[in-house]
Amino acid sequence: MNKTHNQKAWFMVLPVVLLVAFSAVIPLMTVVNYSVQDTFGNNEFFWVGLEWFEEILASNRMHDALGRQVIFTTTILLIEIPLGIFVALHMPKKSGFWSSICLVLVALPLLIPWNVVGTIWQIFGRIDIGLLGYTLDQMGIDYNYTQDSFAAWVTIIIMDVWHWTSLVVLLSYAGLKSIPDAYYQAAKIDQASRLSVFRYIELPKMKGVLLIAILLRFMDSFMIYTEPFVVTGGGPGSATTFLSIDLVKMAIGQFDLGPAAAFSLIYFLVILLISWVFYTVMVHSDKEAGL
Amino acid sequence: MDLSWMGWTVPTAIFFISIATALVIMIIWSIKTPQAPRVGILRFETTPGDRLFISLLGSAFICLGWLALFGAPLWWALLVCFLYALSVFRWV
Amino acid sequence: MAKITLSNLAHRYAPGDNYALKPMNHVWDDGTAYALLGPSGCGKTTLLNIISGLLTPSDGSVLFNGDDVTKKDTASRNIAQVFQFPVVYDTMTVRDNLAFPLKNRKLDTDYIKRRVEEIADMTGLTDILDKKALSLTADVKQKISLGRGLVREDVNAILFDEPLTVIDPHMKWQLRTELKALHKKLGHTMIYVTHDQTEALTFADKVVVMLEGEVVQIGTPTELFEKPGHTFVGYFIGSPGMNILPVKIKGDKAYIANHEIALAQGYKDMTGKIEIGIRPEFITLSNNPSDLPITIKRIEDVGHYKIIRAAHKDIDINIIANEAFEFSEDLKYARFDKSRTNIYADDWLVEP
Amino acid sequence: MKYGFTVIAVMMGLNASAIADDATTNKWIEEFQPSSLSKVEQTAEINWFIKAAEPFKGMEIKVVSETIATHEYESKTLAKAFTELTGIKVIHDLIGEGDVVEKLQTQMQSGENIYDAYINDSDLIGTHWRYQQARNLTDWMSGIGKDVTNPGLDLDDFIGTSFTTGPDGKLYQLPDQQFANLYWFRYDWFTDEKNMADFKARYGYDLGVPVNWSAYEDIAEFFTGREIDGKKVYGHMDYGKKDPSLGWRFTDAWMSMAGMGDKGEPNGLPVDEWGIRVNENSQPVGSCMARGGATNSPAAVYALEKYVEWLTKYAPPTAAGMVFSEAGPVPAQGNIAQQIFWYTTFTPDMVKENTPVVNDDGTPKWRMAPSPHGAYWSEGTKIGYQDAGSWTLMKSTPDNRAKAAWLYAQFVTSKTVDVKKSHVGLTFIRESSVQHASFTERAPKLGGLVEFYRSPARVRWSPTGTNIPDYPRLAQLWWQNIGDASSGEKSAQEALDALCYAQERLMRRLERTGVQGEFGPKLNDEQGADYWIAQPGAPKAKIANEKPTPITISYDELIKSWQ
Repeated sequence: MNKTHNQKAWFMVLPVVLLVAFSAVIPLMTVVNYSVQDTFGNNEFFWVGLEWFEEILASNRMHDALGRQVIFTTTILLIEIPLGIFVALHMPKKSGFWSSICLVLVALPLLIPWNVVGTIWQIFGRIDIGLLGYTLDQMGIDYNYTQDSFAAWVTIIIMDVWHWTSLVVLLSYAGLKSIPDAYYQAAKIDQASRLSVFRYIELPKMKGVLLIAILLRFMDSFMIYTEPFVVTGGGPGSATTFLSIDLVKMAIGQFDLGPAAAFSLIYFLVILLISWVFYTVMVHSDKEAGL
Repeated sequence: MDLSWMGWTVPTAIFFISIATALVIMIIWSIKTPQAPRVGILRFETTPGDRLFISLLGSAFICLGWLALFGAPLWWALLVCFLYALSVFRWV
Repeated sequence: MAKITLSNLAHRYAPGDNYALKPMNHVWDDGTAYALLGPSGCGKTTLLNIISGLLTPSDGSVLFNGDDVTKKDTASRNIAQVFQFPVVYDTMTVRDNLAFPLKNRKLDTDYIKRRVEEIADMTGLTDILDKKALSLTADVKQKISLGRGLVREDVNAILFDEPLTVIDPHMKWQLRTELKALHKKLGHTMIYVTHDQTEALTFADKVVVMLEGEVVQIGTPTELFEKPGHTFVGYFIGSPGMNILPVKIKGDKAYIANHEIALAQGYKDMTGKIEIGIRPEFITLSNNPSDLPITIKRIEDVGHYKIIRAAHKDIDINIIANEAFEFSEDLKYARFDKSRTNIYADDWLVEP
Repeated sequence: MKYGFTVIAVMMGLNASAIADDATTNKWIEEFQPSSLSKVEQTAEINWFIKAAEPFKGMEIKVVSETIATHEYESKTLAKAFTELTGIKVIHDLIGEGDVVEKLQTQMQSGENIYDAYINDSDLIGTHWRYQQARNLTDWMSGIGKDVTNPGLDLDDFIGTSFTTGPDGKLYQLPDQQFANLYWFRYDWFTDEKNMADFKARYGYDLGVPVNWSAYEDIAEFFTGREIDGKKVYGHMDYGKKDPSLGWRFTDAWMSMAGMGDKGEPNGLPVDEWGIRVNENSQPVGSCMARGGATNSPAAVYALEKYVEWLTKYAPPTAAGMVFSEAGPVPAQGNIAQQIFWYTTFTPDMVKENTPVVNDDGTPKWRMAPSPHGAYWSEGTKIGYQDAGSWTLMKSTPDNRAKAAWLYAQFVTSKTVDVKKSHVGLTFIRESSVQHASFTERAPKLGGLVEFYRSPARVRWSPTGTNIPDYPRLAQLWWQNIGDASSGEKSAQEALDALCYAQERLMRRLERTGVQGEFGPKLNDEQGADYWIAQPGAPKAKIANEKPTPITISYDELIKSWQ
């Protein structure tokens, strides 16, 4: 397993390294610098040490936002992944007119810009002019996402499910398409039930793409900002204030660069940790598969 | 080049210099004595680079945890981080 | 175990299409190992899928022991199939893989356990019964695949769809031998699809040669070798294939480009494309000017024998000589073994 | 050769502009009618601008303001006129109010010039005065900017300069548009015999303009759910989405209307409507009661509770999800009976013909009146909000760019254009425009706006004062904490405790860094709420009866007192 290293190859990637340095490392360094200082303008900075970190770690606002974030991400993963698989399983497998139509229909929500998604749902859910809100209201269901936390949560979750399940569907579908017919034939011969086919053939074969889907959905939903901000503005109260909404309020709204930088770093570390775990699990399981 | 907008301070400079130094040492080390990936207590293959990453990421969380539980200063947390990094390089 | 009857069977993938499988009537005996041999696209996989029930034929019917199973699904036909690429349930252990078809049929746990061990023993999987199937090599996976077929005692036939394609060459021979031995021991009806003649000839009791959706000959390896029913069979089987030379026939004489050759029997007058077929093994070089004059282009030594590449005028003729053969300048003629010479009209064998 | 071309080009250019001048000037003077100046005076003023702009010809400047009718007129028409007349190219960007502040803050943080001039609310006076990053216009006009200061500017004619003057007596911003926050109601419904009789029967007093919140509440209750002209109507309108604009509603005047702050005009002293107390040196010293502030005082709790209660009980159910700009036009749709806190900036929407709130003859069905006040309010306390969107020149803008921008700022506020601009946007800044005959003529169609501006009472409406050391940062704290209360997540007391704590925390940071020097916050030691409640003025002790006897007044009586 000893690999020989040719150091000259490094020069080939130098432009990329420089690009990454400018686009990622320098801003990150700046954030670290800001996180230990206070500023009120004029590029004047005042050293405060780890005060912001202590403040944020002790802040209920952060804990609550993190808690909501975890609940949100878990919920949408629990809905979108099974739902995406379910839809993918029921799409036509054979390439042709119907599968193309299905793919286009499924992909549509992904093509809509995020803020537009938010606007669509904000209007859709209104009880005076929105189709959804109006219908629910007419059905006698007490629905008002601007006042009722539960309704706000349901709205945002449905919106995210509507917007992003497609991604899971497309990835799962790609995974399913890669299963040779022979597997289904063998399963028929073995008299496997539909459930067994899913459990022992489709699911294992989709594992790779599903991990990617979960990772993508995790990262995206963990950083979700635009859609809930447009729909509920993080309210009612703080009911739908997720980490990023809180962060943006602090960074842009209050122009509190120091605390916002500290918040960003903690946020960054959490995402880095979870993504790293996902990544390791993925690579690890691939190795096990001998791929 | 005017870098005042980045708001540098001595501690952050030391922080980044330490990380850069660690990276340079790791690179030199891997050139001098190339090492094959090995499987440690986490039951998956790690290269020295992976171990550095695990050490740094873990240290970050150790420091955050220390801040949350005991508050500044972080001298003792840094000691814990150091021990943690050593054990990562030894066993992971 | 079953006798398989194909009655007026034919298949088109869509109405109006050409026949992927041309109408055929065959009876395949119980307990025999058949090989379906033919080039890619000749319809052998289609035929296999029709027998296994994965495909419903557009015309005719399939009978197992006289019962019409044309409309029955795969599971109720009680057949087993081993595919080109190993199909195993990756997340299961080898044991669970073998037990899977039995579990699905809700059989008794003790019986399943006993049966799985029996089959594992038979297929040499005992040592790895509790390993995950995922990490095994292709040949072992194919064995598991086979084992999953064999584990059912009532299985009517075992179908193989080019099962050795992804197996390392040195494992192929071994696996084939094991298969053959298993067949001898268990006596299942087996149908083995391949485009590799060696595989077909060494494995099968009877080889079914297909070409363009048609069965051109069913016979034992010897029959195929000695009396190919079709020029394709002659050409496809054997290395190098049968020499096919255009001739004119008059009674018991054949004329190759005006050179007369005596035949064993007399033939009626024939029209169309008439050819003489003779295997390189049955031509010898001679110094007798009454034989067919030839020019020798080169001699290839392939170990156990030598291939002599020759030509009569512009007609290529291959001759096989044994390894002790020594060439000499006066060997300028080719002698055909009269009893092994076949005559073909429009590619089909003509009986005298 | 090259030289020759240049000379010709220059000559032609000069020539062309010299010829164009008269025609262009005349064309624009036609646009700027009516005016408080004669056409001769207008020409003279325009000529002064042309001359003063000579050194900056060809320069391109960028200015920014929020998107309201007045600024749209400036951006589309006045900027074009200015460019054609002076040769200075003006890009007048229109963005949201919050975005303007954000851009301004970015310029303040980085010191980079983003816009050459800002029109931002005079609420920032305390901020500009303390950070000293905005140019002090008094010194500017007599110093660097002397050459480019219009001799006909007539600062005394501006009605809002008291809002843009710092405690040091210097002018920091030049008003460009001004609007107030008034009570708005459906005059036609209020004078309907049946409504009046029903109201009297139910509440025992006359339906009229509410003078106090008790009466407002009764009227809101009375109209909510009532059917008028076949439509279900609501007795109140407000907005409640967790959005920066939710904070404006409170920081603008809500608390002082309830009576939380001290007496004093334009703003309460030592405690203002944000609940922030200052010492005799104008240094903020606290926001919580423990330090002498009033942000979490009983009056503030009362104000917040009433806001939440009315929003949920009497406003349309969608109101809670709206922001300022969404809620503003709602009363014009014709199903709102009254609104306690209505921005006159929405007047242009409200007077459009063929809307449900305008009669066939073009007169409005509604009127505006002074907002009612809460149980803690007493005479001499600020009565409502009036904001002056004002020109601000930053020190980080290079001098010559600032000069060009200053010319444009004076142009769009000049007497030459102001009457016309006021007719378009209905946001008066000059006494000469308010008093102009054309408005006397138009007054009946404006529902009381002209009467309000002509009355001596108008000075009692004012923007955020100098108590606020950092408006942008402190304002952010409001909407978030108010949002917690409006959703019911926290009680009013808890939300306000958190708010005052957050305000003090920010002021402590300002104090620690010392960026605001001698004007910066200097927090009092905590002394306990009781100590401060015992002192005269705000914070005030809780009063037992927060719903005193309701009082109403007939609109026609009221309007007489304004004349």
